[in-house]
Amino acid sequence: MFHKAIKVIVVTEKFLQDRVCSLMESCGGKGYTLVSAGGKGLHHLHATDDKASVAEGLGNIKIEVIVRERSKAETIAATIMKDVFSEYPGIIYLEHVEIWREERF
Amino acid sequence: MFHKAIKVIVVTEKFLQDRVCSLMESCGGKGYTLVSAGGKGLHHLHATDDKASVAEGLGNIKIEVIVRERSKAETIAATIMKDVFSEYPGIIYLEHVEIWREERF
Amino acid sequence: MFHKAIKVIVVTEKFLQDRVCSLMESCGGKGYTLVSAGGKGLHHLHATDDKASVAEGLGNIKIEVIVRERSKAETIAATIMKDVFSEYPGIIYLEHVEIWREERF
Amino acid sequence: MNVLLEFLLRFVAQLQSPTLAFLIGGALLAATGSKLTIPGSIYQFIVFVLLMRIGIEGGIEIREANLAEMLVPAVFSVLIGLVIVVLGRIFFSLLPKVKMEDGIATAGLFGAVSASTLAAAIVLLEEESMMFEAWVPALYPFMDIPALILAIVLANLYLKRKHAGGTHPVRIFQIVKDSLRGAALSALVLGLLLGLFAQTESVLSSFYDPLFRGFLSILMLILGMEAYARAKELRSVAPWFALYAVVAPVVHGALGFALGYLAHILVGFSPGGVVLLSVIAASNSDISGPPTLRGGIPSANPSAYIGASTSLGTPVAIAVCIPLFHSLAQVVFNL
Amino acid sequence: MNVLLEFLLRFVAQLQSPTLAFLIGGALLAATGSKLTIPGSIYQFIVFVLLMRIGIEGGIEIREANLAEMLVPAVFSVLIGLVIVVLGRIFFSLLPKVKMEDGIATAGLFGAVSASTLAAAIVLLEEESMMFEAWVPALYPFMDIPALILAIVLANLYLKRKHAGGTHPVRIFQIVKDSLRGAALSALVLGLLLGLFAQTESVLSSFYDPLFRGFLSILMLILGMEAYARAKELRSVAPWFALYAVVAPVVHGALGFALGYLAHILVGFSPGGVVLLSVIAASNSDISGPPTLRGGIPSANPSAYIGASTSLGTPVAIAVCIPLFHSLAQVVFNL
Amino acid sequence: MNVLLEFLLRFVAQLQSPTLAFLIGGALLAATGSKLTIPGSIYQFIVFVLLMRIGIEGGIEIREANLAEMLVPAVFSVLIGLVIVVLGRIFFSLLPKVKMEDGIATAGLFGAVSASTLAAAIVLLEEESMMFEAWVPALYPFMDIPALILAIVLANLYLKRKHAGGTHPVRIFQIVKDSLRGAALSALVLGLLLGLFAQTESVLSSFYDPLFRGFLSILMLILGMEAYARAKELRSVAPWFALYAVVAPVVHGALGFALGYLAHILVGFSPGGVVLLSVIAASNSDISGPPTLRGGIPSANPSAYIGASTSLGTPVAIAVCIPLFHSLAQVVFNL
Ligand SMILES: Nc1ncnc2c1ncn2[C@@H]1O[C@H](COP(=O)(O)O)[C@@H](O)[C@H]1O
Ligand SMILES: Nc1ncnc2c1ncn2[C@@H]1O[C@H](COP(=O)(O)O)[C@@H](O)[C@H]1O
Ligand SMILES: Nc1ncnc2c1ncn2[C@@H]1O[C@H](COP(=O)(O)O)[C@@H](O)[C@H]1O
Ligand code: NA
Ligand code: NA
Ligand code: NA
Repeated sequence: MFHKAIKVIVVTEKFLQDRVCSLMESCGGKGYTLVSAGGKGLHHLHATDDKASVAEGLGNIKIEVIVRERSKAETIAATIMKDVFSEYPGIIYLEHVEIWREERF
Repeated sequence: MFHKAIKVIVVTEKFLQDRVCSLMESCGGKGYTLVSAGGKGLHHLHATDDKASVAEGLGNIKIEVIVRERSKAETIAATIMKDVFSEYPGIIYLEHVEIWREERF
Repeated sequence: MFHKAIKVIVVTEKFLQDRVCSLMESCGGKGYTLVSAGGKGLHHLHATDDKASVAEGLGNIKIEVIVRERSKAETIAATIMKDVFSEYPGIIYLEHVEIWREERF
Repeated sequence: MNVLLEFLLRFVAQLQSPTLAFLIGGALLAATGSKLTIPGSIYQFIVFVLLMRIGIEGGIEIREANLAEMLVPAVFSVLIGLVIVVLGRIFFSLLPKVKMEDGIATAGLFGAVSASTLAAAIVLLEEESMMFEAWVPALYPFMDIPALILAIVLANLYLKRKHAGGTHPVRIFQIVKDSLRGAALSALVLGLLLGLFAQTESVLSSFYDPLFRGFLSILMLILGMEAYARAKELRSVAPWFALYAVVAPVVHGALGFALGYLAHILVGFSPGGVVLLSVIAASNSDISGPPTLRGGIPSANPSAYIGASTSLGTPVAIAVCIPLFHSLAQVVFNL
Repeated sequence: MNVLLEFLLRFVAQLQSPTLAFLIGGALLAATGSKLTIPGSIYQFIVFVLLMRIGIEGGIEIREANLAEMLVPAVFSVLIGLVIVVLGRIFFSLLPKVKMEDGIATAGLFGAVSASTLAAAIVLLEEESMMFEAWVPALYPFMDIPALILAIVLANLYLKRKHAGGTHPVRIFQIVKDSLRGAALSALVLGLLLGLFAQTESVLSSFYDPLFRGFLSILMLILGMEAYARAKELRSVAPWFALYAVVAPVVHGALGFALGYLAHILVGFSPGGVVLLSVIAASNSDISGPPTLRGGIPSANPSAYIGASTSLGTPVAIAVCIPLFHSLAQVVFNL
Repeated sequence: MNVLLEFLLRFVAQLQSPTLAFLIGGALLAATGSKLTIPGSIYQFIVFVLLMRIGIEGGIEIREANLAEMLVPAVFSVLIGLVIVVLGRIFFSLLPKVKMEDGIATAGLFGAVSASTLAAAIVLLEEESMMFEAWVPALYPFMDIPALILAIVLANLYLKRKHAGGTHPVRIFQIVKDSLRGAALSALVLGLLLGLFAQTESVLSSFYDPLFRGFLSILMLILGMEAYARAKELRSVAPWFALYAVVAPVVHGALGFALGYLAHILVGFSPGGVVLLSVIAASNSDISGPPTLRGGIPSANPSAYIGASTSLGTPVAIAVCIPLFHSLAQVVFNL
């Protein structure tokens, strides 16, 4: 059986990965998935790992956490927004998903 | 014109990639997209490819297949759930998408 | 506050990355996220970067752009469909997302 | 008869050469379903180092070379590249059930040049101490670029005739730029310039040179794996492509040998140079040719031309043509 | 007493050996939270080069070897692999609060062989010029594969008894194939074949050999980092796994030494061979064993067996067993 | 006049040095839109190997060094790091239309140290056989860490004054830890410890040393590509940053030279040491400084400080300052 759930997605610079992940966990996320990324936004152009980038931690990372309740998703997003994205570049958004084995999320 | 479709997403360990992909194809998926990932769940912490992991195949992989009918998506999910995730770690979920060129999915 | 938005996702071969990204920008996308990928579709099997692929640019890339208006998303999709996918392999699809800081998209 | 016998003996001996052994080893790994892989980033680095080594070495020696000598072989290289494409165009047009664009693209790829085959030939000549002019590797772009351009032009002329007016204009300058910007030619040209203008002797002898053979061995392993993996794709297209991929390298190499011999008579082109010219002609582009062709002939099916080149053309060029033209040169030039 | 003293002195000296120093260095990096990482692709390449070096070197020398001599040590290797798993099965069955599958899987991993520990031992013997038969590294699969198979068979028998009929049939041939297809054994076997049948002397001496020690040093660094990182996981399972991981390598190594010594008496197995056999026995599989076990015993908890092996077993095998059995051999064989 | 002439001659000669030639080659590649790239994982590995080589070499020789001699240069290094930041703070505060945080962050980066510039200088001194004390590379953190700390403190004091009370407390210990945990300093310190306490001579001479120049050449290529790519970003900020990036390395290097000369008089600091101290002062952090500053001064615009450093500061330090202070030393010390 599938159950409705919410995925919170963050795209930001790699050196912020640990900070974002621990915020996600402290707000009740039970797991997360990490994907190396590149991209362009208001700030730099970030190369993917295909291309060397001289400064450490400047590449992008995409972090996804799935939670069951929308309220938890919003808490996670609001916390990261306040603690990280008030100062650092990055985007955050939600997607509606349907999960199997809901007790794991 | 866009048409409604369903994306089934699996996140699991790399050594299960071939098994998951062939289940997807045998249940009628016409293609799939693979992305190297890391992450944390009930089990280990998986590093992204940025960091060496000694044992072969322990990294995560994200596998996505888009199909037109929800029933097919559910068959894929149920089959993988039964054949793979009854024993191995991993998550599976659905997303609603809108596709172009529906005949390819 | 979250606002509804649309994410346009393209999966295609790496040598088309620059072309797709500049089409996205010229149609009004304000940023995009790139992820190295592999996969299978009507054409070749594409390995992920885990495995060497002899010919340059044959690997897949996943390109995502989030925009606020559905009309813009459709323009982006239609333009890429016409200018790129009439000739080259690749898929394009939309997802509904909810964004924070809507002015950035 | 003597040549044939000598070639046969040499060919059996060559099966033991590391180059070929690693190529076969790679195919074996793929055939047995081994999980051993060489990561993409390592492959890119290996190609870079090999081409820098060839380029720097050439650049250093070109300093003292009489570049006027290069003229005739360079013109012949252009000629060979063009003739190969025309021959391929004719060959495929004679066949039933072949999509013409696929045929022209394949001919373009076989007219273009493979950096790895070139590297393997250089290693063999160095091992056997058969001298060649330092600038011979620089003939690469002279054959590669015209072949790719002509293939793209012919394909577009053909398509224009088919669906009147439906195609893009061919932007030749763009193709030249695309070719030179490809990873393989960029590295070769960069190496040539560095060898020519900078004091790169010490970094060449301390780094690029010692890694050359080892990296080549790994490249051969990768090519062997890929040859096996792409064989499936080749099976999905008309068998004529497989036939072409087996025969064309030998024919093209013979053409290269003939013109090289002519250059030998005309301007004293060295025996080693003749061998390298033959191998360059016999080889087919595996790294940077494919994306250029995909850009220029979008409607051609890459499974046809990449399959033909990677799964048969390159192995034939390395396993058959290198020893063939090397032993031919030994007989012809009485070495 | 003398042996003990000599061992202690040697052990202190070994702390300065690059192998061990890099292992400790890696653990220190991880412990201090350093952001220094060795990318996954570099790790794969390093493992490939190390095993090719071991394989090619072995293959070249096997050409002249009398392979009949290999028979007794090979049989003993199979025996050791099996005995280790049986011993582990008994050990864990005597303990309270241990999930039996976890115990059997751990015993399987400790019966299997670590390529990196083997490489470290080879470097030590080469440095100390202690000779060993060229084919000794080829004993690897003779111990590795039987241990993995037996562990998977035992676990499935156990599970079948527990939930009558609920398990999969054990496909032994599949396990053999899976093992041989793993990255580590593939590279070793490929190297052996290349060394045996191709002229790989020059690429060995120009490339694989010079990189051997340096790449081993980096591999040790990675193992050290991983040992520290996985210690957390090991803490999440019963402490018996930690105990086993510390004691088993020494016991297994002693078993290897005893049988090696017997082979010395029976068929003149060399002292260096005895040391390598002990180290192979003492080592536990870190690269390719884990995925094979996950395939064969899905219900076993990888944190138990990978944690035990990576965070304690491998460091003990490298830091304690290599110097221990080396100095033991010096005393026993009067070197 | 003589110095100037000698410098000019030397500078023209240096354009041919591989270091500089590869730097220019990288910029050319980027400028021509070449698709040749060096993958991120290769870059990380190269930086690791270079810093291990410098660290191990230093560590080995420090064993016999009189570390008391290090005291004065170490104190001077701290001083230089602090003075550079104060100078930069004053410079940018005098200018119109410069966001103060951006200026302070830039000054912090230029006070910090570049591992690649240091490596390039070491190669030059080794080639020219100009001796330096083995511990000179260990001065790196003495200048790097104080500069980063002071910049972060100054920026936060400034911000606190601006929006009363709105900023974070500055956690100095955290900054020190962050710096030491960065990939560059971690590798250097690890290498020093390994060189000091382990028997790393053979792995140094068989692996890290032979790869040193070659890897440096590739690192220069990467720096050249990045310099070109980031030039666009630099253009997006006030032109004062470009001015600073061109002039500051020379000024800082001169300061380093002056204090190095003083150390020469006071405690006999070697001419090679004086050159290295100047180059360390002239260099600006490219690998690990940026993330530390982003952590410490979040509101500063990275396009300003990373652009200034990568696209102008580093090329000036390598292309101008290394030959400048080397030839200055030759004149001043009558070599
Ligand atoms: N409109 C967008 N669509 C998709 N990804 C974006 C978009 N804007 C920004 N990003 C991603 O978020 C990262 C940080 O964005 P920014 O803070 O705007 O520099 C970029 O590097 C992109 O990977
Ligand atoms: N709540 C979650 N949100 C996002 N990804 C998850 C979540 N839980 C697990 N995952 C991913 O699924 C993988 C396997 O999960 P597990 O089976 O719980 O170890 C993890 O390594 C993560 O990449
Ligand atoms: N049904 C599908 N679901 C997910 N990804 C797909 C699907 N079909 C194609 N793709 C992706 O799109 C790429 C190009 O597809 P194609 O043009 O069909 O070769 C493939 O390599 C896959 O990565
Ligand atoms: Na050709
Ligand atoms: Na064992
Ligand atoms: Na500085």
